[in-house]
Amino acid sequence: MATITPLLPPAAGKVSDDKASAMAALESLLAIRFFEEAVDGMFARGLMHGTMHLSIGQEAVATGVCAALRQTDFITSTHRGHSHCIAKGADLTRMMAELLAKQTGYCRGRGGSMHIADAKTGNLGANGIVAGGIPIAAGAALAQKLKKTDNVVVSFFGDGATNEGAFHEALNLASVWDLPVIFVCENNKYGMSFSTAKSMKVERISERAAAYAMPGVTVDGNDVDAVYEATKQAVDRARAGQGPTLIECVTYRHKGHSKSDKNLYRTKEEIDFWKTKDPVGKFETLLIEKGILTKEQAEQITENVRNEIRNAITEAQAAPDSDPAELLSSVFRAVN
Amino acid sequence: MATITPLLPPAAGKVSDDKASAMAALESLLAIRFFEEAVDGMFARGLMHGTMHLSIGQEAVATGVCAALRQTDFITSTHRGHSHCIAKGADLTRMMAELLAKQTGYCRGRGGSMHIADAKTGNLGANGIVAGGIPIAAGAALAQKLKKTDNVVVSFFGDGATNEGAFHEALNLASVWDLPVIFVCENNKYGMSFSTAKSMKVERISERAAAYAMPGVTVDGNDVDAVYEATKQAVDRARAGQGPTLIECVTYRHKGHSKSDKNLYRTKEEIDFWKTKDPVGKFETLLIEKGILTKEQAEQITENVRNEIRNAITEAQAAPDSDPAELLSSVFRAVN
Amino acid sequence: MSERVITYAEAIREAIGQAMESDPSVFMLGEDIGVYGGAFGVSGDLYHRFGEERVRDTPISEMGIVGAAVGAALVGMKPIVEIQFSDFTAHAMDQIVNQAAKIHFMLGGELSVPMVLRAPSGSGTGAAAQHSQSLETWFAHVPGLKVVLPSSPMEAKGLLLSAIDDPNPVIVLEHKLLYKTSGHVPEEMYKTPIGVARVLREGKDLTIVATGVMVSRSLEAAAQLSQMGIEATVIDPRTLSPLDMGPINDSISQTGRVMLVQEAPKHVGFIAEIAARISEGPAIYSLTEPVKRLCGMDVPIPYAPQLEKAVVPQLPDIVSGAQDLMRGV
Amino acid sequence: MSERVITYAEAIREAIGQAMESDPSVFMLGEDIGVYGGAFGVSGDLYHRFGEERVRDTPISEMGIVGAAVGAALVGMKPIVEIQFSDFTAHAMDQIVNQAAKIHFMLGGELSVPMVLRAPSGSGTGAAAQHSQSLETWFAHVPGLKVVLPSSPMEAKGLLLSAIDDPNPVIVLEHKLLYKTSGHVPEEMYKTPIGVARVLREGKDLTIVATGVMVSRSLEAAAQLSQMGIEATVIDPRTLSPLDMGPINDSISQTGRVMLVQEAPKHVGFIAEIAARISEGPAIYSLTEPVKRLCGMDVPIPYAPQLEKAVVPQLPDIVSGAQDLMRGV
Ligand SMILES: Cc1ncc(C[n+]2csc(CCOP(=O)(O)OP(=O)(O)O)c2C)c(N)n1
Ligand SMILES: Cc1ncc(C[n+]2csc(CCOP(=O)(O)OP(=O)(O)O)c2C)c(N)n1
Ligand SMILES: [Mg+2]
Ligand SMILES: [Mg+2]
Repeated sequence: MATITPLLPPAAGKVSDDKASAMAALESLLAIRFFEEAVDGMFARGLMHGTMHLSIGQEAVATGVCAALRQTDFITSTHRGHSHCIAKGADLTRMMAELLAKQTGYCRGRGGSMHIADAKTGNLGANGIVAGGIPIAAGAALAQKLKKTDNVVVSFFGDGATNEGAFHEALNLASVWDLPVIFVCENNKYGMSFSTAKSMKVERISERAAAYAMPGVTVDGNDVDAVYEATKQAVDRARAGQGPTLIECVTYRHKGHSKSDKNLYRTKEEIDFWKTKDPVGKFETLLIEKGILTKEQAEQITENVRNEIRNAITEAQAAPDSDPAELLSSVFRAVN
Repeated sequence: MATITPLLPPAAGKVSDDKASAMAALESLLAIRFFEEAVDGMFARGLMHGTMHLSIGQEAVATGVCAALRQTDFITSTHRGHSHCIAKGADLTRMMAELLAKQTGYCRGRGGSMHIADAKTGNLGANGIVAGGIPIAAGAALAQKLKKTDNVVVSFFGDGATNEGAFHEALNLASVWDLPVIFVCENNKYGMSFSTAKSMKVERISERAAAYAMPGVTVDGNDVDAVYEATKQAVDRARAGQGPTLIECVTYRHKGHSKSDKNLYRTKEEIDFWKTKDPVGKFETLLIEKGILTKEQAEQITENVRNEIRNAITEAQAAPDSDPAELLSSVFRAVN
Repeated sequence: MSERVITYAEAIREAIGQAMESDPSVFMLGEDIGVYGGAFGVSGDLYHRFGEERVRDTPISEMGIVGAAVGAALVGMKPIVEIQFSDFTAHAMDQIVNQAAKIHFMLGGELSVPMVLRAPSGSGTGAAAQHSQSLETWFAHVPGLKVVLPSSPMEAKGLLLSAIDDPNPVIVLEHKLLYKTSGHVPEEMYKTPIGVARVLREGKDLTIVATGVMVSRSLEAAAQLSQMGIEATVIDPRTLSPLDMGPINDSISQTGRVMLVQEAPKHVGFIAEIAARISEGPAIYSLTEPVKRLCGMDVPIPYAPQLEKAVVPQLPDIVSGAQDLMRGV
Repeated sequence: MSERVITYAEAIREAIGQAMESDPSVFMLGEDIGVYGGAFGVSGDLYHRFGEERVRDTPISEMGIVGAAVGAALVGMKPIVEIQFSDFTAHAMDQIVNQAAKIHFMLGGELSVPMVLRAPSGSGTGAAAQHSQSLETWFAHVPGLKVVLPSSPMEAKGLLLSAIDDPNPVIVLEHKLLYKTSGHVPEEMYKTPIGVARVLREGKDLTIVATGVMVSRSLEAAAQLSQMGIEATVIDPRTLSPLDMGPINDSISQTGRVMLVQEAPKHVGFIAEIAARISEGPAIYSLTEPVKRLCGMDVPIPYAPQLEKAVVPQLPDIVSGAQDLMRGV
């Protein structure tokens, strides 16, 4: 079992103002980054199977959003879901075990990267279907309303997902039913190879909120504080029964869409430009500048997180492979 | 064969300013009204089968829209499609024959009210699936672009249809591809029993156009002139390659949703209020007031249209029933 | 004491009402199920009894509402979705098949989707090709879904109560022509087990296996056949997934002849699975005649009444099909 | 002269390129088919050859793009839609089934929908349950659709050219594992007829009928079996709808034994239709053993390589299945 300090909201103001909150956020950013760099490497060396979608460059979104959530809140995630999963508090070993197709993985090796879920931390699952999780999030939020809890649900999805009918139907339901759900669009400017400039005519995806008379905001998705603040507001609204919000987080993925991407659709200049806006380095620098952390403390955190990832790999590799014998009996939950 | 004078645009200005255009529009309004009153009656007397959805009260939409179209332009229609079909120029006898399940009907008795299409007048078909015709309209418009014609496509649909994913996906495609298509929403305030007040939070459906950076306008759907003018503008834009428009026509259906509707979801006062805004009477009165027609001429037109409908019924009733023997060979078009 | 007789629609409504009374996590959502009472009148007064929160009218967005049901089920609710016509499930196939059916398995077993999806199925109302399909084959083929086709008021209530109680997604395809048919239905809550076929009539000459509205039609046919001296066993699988072949195999071992009757188009339809299982044995050894399928024609359902009747098996078709089978033609 | 050998993906690309050259109404639309060249590299350089108008990248909206194809086809174009993974057709079932398949019939015959929908199908790439299904059963059951499953580069080109020429909607399910396999493909445009099965190998002992990727696997198995003295006929139906039973019946009349192999889950899968047709005769009279089906397990496709292999028939399964059939177990 390998975990990092759970995210927690600042006592007041920004994440970067509050030492405990800021340190946890830095851990989260680093854990996502190192986890994905590790799996990228293992993939390249043929140690991993299937395909996978990395969020390297997008870590501030999941981190900023989940800093505003409680463990009892829920999320739905995407094919590019490692960051959401980690930020919501998943066990890194079980995640790694899943990618390595182990019996101890979150899905017992049945799901892989695109299907990790974690009931304990309220992660209702990554999803291989673009926009597939959005109506599910609305439904989980409807359940909160019916059960009269004050939990909220966050649905993560990409820019490309907002062109799917599922996005439209789910936002409309959430709107007319005043559901406690926050729609978080990670606009990384491309849906696979197709740029938002070509896939939609709106300037900002948050403009689409108006079609549901729902607040829509656009924030710098590489800025933990900005993401946190927008989420906090939306969460407060949702908990107060005031309904959903659409938050667009503008960000960028440094890596290709998936392992088979030749990056023919974007320029080296564009990628390099965005690397200068790297959310992880940016947040670390900010904390040091603000005097929240010393450089040494930051290095220490970095080293600790690296170790956690190493542990996760070691533990996961030692686990037994997933077991074909139990497949047929696993399709249905047994009727009592 | 029973037809009415084809709709035609006014030489300039409003439909109600131009005698030929106005007379044709009045014929269209009356033909829709009398056709539907006739089938309503036949239905009640058990002479008709299946179900059907009447546009009584909504005649000005199809009439105003189609007055701005050429015969070579296309439409896609809905379950509530008689008005579109008639306004686009269909043969009333073949329509009536279809409802009577005759071999001479538009669909040879295979489709009935919800599936009438007419290749000759560019009617690509009514549709039993709410919003089903909207992506089809986008595709027909894409074909116009690829073939470099200057034809446009109009897609008719209801308020309820705008909550379907198909609406969203189709409007987005039309937007990003600058397609020559006009989306005409007949907002009759209810999708079956569910009011727009409950099914969406926007005040005006035309606000949804902004999600596709597309012009959106709302007009009085009981006013032929208003509908015509908005359509004309949109058609001009579309023919000029400037892309799609969403037009919301606010109107009301006097009858229930379908034959099995008990009208539990709206008040008698509301229905009565809207009957005072009847588009047919309103247009006739306007023409007489403006001196475009005399009362006598209007009565004459009314009588002529009534006769056409009577002819349609007589001719249709005399036709042979549709033939089961040809069914199996009708599923596929023969390969040359 | 005379037995209480209610309609199929009433039986369904009673099941839902009782489930909602006894379990606060049960709720309904669908188009026009509120004050309208449902397109086929199934939800009726439930809206007035349980209120708009638990009998939830939805905008027209099938994918969204099925997805919402999946999400609610994932966090412990027991949604019952009504899709107004089963044909519109075409819009929700992603949520049904790629989400609901797979989540329990694919996500490793911790989560599950205790959801019921009900939809009126079948032809016979002059509603034409987009409102008359029998799509059970699609669902029955998907691992992770249970599929039931109640053929009488009694089954309608009992199967639905089992479906609501099941921790897995269950597709309940009701038949439009059955809604107004009546039969005895106990007032108390009872469950008809999912995965158990029912033998409705026993006869020594041939075995008729029928689904949905074809069950009552086959029973009528069997009565007529009996007048002619032909005694048919009639079996209703009730559950298409999982499928109970036991009674079918047993009966064939007695009769040696089997006729499979479904409304859906013949080609690659559900009933082919029963033929396939027979062909794999052991029942094949008992056959004295080839298997006979009597199915819908491979055409979309037409509007005209005489066309619509022509494309699905009617009572006389079942009678003459059985006679042909007895004569070995 | 040596025969030209190209891959399955190249054969498909060549067919599309030739069709686009010879007919200006042919165009492609789909996600990432432009500069990216398609998720499986099928469209490749077509974008550069024909431009972005005719090789049209789309937003992620499967229902919309299939609907757009239907609309374009209705007014005389010949669209070829690529759905990135066949699993995502779940989003487009309304347009495929309720619109494309029914329009010609339901609207009375004047209009038709000459559209091709291509999609990569099947498991074997570690992409898990939502990216690995074999959904041919759904489409094959729908009147108004033609369904083809090319099993080699040669068929891929020939069947696709027939599909493009067909005035009706044709679903072409390609198999992901075949894209990189090679074989002889003539350079000229040729058509493999839709509705004609192919006998790939003749043997007297048993008949193997296989679809999709199971065809080549069955051929390999037949080669191994031959080493063991068992001679198998291998038949590829190629077209699931319409289905050509002639060669299958003929072969069974010679061998008396039949094994049906598909990747899709067994329950209510396409191959049951072949078993059903056999059970209805005449082939049933030739059987010396019950029919044997070798199919995917009734589970969603899992991610782990060993699990994924375990749930669909592999070469040794086919070999041992045939041996079992020969031994009558
Ligand atoms: C319904 C559906 N369509 C297409 C795909 C293939 N696909 C997977 S990810 C992806 C791009 C998604 O873009 P976006 O929503 O922007 O998310 P990002 O990958 O950029 O994080 C595509 C097309 C899919 N998985 N599901
Ligand atoms: C996909 C789909 N869902 C539901 C229905 C059932 N239905 C038919 S018409 C209708 C209401 C449509 O409302 P709207 O779009 O406003 O059109 P109107 O009937 O008011 O003209 C409904 C729910 C359908 N035919 N198709
Ligand atoms: Mg993106
Ligand atoms: Mg309406």
